[in-house]
Amino acid sequence: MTSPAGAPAATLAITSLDDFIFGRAPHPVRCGRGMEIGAGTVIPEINFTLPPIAIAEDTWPEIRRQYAEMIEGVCRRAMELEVPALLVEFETLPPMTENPAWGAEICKLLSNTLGTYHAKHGLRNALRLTPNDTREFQRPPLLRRGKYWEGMLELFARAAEAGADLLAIESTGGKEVSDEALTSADLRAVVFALGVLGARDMAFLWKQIVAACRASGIGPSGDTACGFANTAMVLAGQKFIPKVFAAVVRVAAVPRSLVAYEVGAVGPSKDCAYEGPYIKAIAGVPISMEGRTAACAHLSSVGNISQAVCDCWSNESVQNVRLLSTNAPTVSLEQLAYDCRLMNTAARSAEDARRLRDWLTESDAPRDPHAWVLRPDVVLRLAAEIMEEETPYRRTRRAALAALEELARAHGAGELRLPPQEARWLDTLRRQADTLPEDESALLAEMLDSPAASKFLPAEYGL
Amino acid sequence: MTSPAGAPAATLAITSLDDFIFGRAPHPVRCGRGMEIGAGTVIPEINFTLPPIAIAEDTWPEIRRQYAEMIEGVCRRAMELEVPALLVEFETLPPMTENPAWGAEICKLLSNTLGTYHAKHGLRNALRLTPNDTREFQRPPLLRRGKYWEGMLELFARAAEAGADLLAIESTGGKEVSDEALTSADLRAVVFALGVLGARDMAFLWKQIVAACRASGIGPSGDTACGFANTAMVLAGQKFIPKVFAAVVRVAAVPRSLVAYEVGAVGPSKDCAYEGPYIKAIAGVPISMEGRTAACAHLSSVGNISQAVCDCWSNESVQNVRLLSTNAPTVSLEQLAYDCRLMNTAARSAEDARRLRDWLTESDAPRDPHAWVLRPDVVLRLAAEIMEEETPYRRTRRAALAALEELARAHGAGELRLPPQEARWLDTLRRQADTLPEDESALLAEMLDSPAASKFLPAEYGL
Amino acid sequence: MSDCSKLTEAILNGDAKASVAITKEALDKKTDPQELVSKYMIPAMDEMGKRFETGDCFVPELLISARAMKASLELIRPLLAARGAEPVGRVVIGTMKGDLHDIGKNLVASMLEGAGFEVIDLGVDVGPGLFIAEAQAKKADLIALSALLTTTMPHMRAVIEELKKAGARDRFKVIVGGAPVTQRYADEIGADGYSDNANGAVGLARRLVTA
Amino acid sequence: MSDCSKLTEAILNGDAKASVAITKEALDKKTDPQELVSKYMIPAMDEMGKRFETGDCFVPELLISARAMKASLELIRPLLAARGAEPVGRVVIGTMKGDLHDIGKNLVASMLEGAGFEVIDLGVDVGPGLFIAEAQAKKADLIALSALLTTTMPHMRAVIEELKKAGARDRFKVIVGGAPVTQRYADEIGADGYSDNANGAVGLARRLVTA
Ligand SMILES: [Zn+2]
Ligand SMILES: [Zn+2]
Ligand SMILES: [Zn+2]
Repeated sequence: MTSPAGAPAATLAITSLDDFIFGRAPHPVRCGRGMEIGAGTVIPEINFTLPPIAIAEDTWPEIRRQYAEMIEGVCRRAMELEVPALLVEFETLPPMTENPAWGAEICKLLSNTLGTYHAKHGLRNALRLTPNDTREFQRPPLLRRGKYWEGMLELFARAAEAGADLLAIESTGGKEVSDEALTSADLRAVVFALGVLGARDMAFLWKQIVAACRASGIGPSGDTACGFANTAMVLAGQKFIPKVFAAVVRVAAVPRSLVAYEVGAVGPSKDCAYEGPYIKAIAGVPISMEGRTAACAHLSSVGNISQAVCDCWSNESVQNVRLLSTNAPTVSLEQLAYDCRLMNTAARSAEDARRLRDWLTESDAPRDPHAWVLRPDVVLRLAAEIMEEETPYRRTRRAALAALEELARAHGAGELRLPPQEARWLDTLRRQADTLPEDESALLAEMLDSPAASKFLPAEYGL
Repeated sequence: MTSPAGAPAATLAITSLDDFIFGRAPHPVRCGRGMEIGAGTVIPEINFTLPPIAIAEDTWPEIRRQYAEMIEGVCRRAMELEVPALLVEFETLPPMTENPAWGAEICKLLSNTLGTYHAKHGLRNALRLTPNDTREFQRPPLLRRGKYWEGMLELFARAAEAGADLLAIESTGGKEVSDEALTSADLRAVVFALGVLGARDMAFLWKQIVAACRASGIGPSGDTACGFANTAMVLAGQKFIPKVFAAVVRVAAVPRSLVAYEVGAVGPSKDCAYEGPYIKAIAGVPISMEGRTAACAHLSSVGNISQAVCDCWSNESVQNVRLLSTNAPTVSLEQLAYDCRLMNTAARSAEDARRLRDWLTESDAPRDPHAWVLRPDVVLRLAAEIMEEETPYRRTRRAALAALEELARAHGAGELRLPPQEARWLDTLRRQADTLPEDESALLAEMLDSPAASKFLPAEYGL
Repeated sequence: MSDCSKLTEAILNGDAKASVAITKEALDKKTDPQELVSKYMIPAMDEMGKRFETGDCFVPELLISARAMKASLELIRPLLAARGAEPVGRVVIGTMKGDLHDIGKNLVASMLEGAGFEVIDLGVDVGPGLFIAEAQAKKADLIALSALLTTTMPHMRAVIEELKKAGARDRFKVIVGGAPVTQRYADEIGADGYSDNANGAVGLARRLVTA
Repeated sequence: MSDCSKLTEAILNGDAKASVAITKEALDKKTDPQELVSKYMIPAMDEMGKRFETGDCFVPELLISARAMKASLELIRPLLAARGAEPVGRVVIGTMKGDLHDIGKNLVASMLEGAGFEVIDLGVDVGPGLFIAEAQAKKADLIALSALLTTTMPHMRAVIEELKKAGARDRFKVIVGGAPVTQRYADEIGADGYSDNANGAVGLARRLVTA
């Protein structure tokens, strides 16, 4: 891998490809019981969830039993495999955010087991709580009021008491516009959803999360463009929309995700934020990533490259189903643990860490545009371009333009292979992107005058 | 990793650590539709099986549907992920060996889909058929006659017509003595079961398999010490028996597994033959291995090191259960495909392949005695010692002695960490091993005069 | 009539303006509206479906073709209705109670409209009662249920059970879909059909309404 | 009686010779045989069970202790039988029809014997009929079923169903185990207990026979 062309902007936390490696971030995060993320060691992050079951009073004992079984199996195996530390993510199910007492109860159950394994067996660990962004339950969503918002606020406030060490979310402001824009490959509307709506909601939401975390002494960790760029990635994986479009959406999602860190989030980013490398390069926070180990949750075209600069390595999510060996969460943990062992062994020498990073990169990048935009060198180059702009909207627009240009360049140079039905979309998208106004208010006025206006409430974005 | 001490014996196919890498074997195997194994590229090997279901006339349509679903999902994803080639293992379930028509029918179904994917999409592939060794259904087993043996013979004979490209087995001669020997940590009886009984059965059985394969033009691939050394490994993983004992059993299993290749098997060895690296070093055949990717089938303490010198990389076996993303066989395939991508990317330079091999090795070896005896340098050293002997029994005895010595040395030198309850077993086992007679007939006479004699029929071993 | 083949082309290109203009002209010339639909419009959407299946086009292209078709249909429908002709079928569609996902559901809805169905979209987080009430009120042929969460899948069974209780099970065909849903689950709860993709759902709906 | 504490030690060390010698001597001195068992032998095996649980010893050590205990028990049993005393319990054990695996089953059998149970081992590949016939013939308290294959698990349910048909379900406790078996499966088929390891199976068997 060669160094990025041109001098990176001074605003990047990581400016040299040599410093852009897995396990090490400019601003490590200490949390939980003896854990430090981004300080030189890649840490497994495990997430598990229930098999199909109704969440109700009468199923609650079974639900508790399931979570107890999952956390016990995972902790025991983590200890046996001598993981350097263990990050557990508890992503609530929607009824557990609507009824925060339920979410808090499971959180406490998990935290207690983690506490025991630390005290008895010295297992370093931390618990990340990720409430759902239930605001999107109604359309157009109320983002700053109403019962969903109040349930979320309550769970944020109770997180520390319930034993969480980190708070995260997969926020959705702007998704009400983005969803249809994705299936129509409408880049204009996507940029509006991310750069105008999404970025505004992020600023509002994350100020609240950061305040709740500061009040209770836990860590505001991170967010993800899951509802936007992962939706695009999955749709592209199913051949519903062009892969080049999904790749552009990924880069265009960076400025929106970045807002969380600008208002106080400290990382690690959410595992499903595949834009994480950009966040790490710009904000210097440690990132969690998922790839081939998350095949249990979704198939992927970036199974290796997603690992190249990760600080936590995750399985995304796995249901508690029985496999031939044991329960699936324990199986996931084992796979993460061995992957981390390999990375941490290579990382005994910085040069070797860069070698492994580059193999992970080269093994995926030429085959897929989404992989291409995750190349560490491409990330540094595009991140620098994005940060030449000042506002989220202008950054989002710039991100789309820069991503399109990079994909066209790489395809033209024969570095990135694209079938013809993909390649022709590069032009289609470029024509769309070129008409994006430089001025945010022009796009806003246009959108307020379009059918998309019926989908969102401007006041909920402070507009 | 340093070079092995002392000059390796001339009988090894691989004598230099530099030549002992993944993807490349001295005697590559061509098979199936455009596939070559061990010629420089690591190839994913996928194995899948039914979820709990009775195998009977009335469930047969559902069983066919399940296999059709599994092979279709796997082939489609293999094509999408651009695997260099795909090896599919069909391990029959016992009723399909007892009733060879059933086994042949499923084999044909799989082979047809593989043929279609090769013709339509250029997916290089091959099908390995692994009938069960059903002879152990009765105790003491009849190994050379009776209905079980006849069912096996019939399935061997029908394999080619049913579309198999390779034939394999997990043979069990001697297991009737080994089982109890393992739970009693009776090294003497284990050496007898492997070196005297097992080796004799292998010679008999594999001559038949090789003849059947030659008659029909398919490849006699390989065998495994699954019933012996994997049983020990799993029992040790559950803390039932000492891990050092299981590690010694692994090395002691090498001469028995080797017999298959001496009488004509050409590889790849069976994935679950963790003694594979020894086989590759001695016989030069390509080997299939499994590790962290087989966590769906069993947890492991050798999740990374097992990959160090593999030629095929396998998931062992996974049931057709539904995960959040898709069916588990497709998930396994994806994980194997990405692992192979990484290995094959590193292998663009032989020096880099050795680097990755060494990280895989170092990441596991110091933590676990079973991992230690799979270190490529240890393998070359112990393999050379084993091959100084002439007969399977003397090799087995020598293997046990050499493994014990190596483990004691590594532990003494602080290279291998062992808890005290493990370390004290090194002495116990050494005392047992030291009393093993040099003369095979002395051990045989002793065993025929012991309670173990009731467990096996000497005539079934030509004794 | 050779001009009408341009209608097919306009729909293939997703050119709603051209599609509407050609339709108007044809209707002015007293072309049989039913023939316009069955001979020129449906075949265009079938061709788009085929291109999609082979990976030669994507959903956005399908959607603009469907929009062109819909624009023409808006001219034709009143004429067909005046004759007492019905749409290909009427579908009530929605995402299950507790489920926030609507991309898959929206996709199916658009493609059903493109195929000539009348679609009543109930949105997300829809309880069994509303599905049944709307299906009865709108005299639907089909109820299409979408779930993206394993936790909301059980509500699919509830819809079918409630239909049975109301003695209305055989008045509607029920089809199900969404990432965690499988053919086996569909069979288990007694649904009439399942598809793992939007294009397949259209074929399924067609087969069911003509069955 | 202080010599008898050496019996505990002999069993802990797995020293069958010493265990038998001390037992003989104690019986010669007219020590109550029931007391020998409950005060010196069972506690020794309990201690071994604890060591195993904490990882301080392995199964081979458990087995030689169990063998020492068994050797002593062979001297004591006739005396207890003469008094009409029964063993701790009687277990019929085997691996399910179609299943070739017997290591787990053998382990459980040995440890049950070590804990004072009388064990009737039916081997591998045992059909439901044989389990039931033998349990009835030997007046067993417990039927212990082992399966290592998911394909043979369904036969566990068959044993319980056959017992019900024979009207004999409440005459035996049925316990199940083996790699693919789970507590949930045990509950589902109506077994009386499940353990995921041999040591746990002994505790389970004890609780069930004293319940
Ligand atoms: Zn996500
Ligand atoms: Zn095996
Ligand atoms: Zn296998």
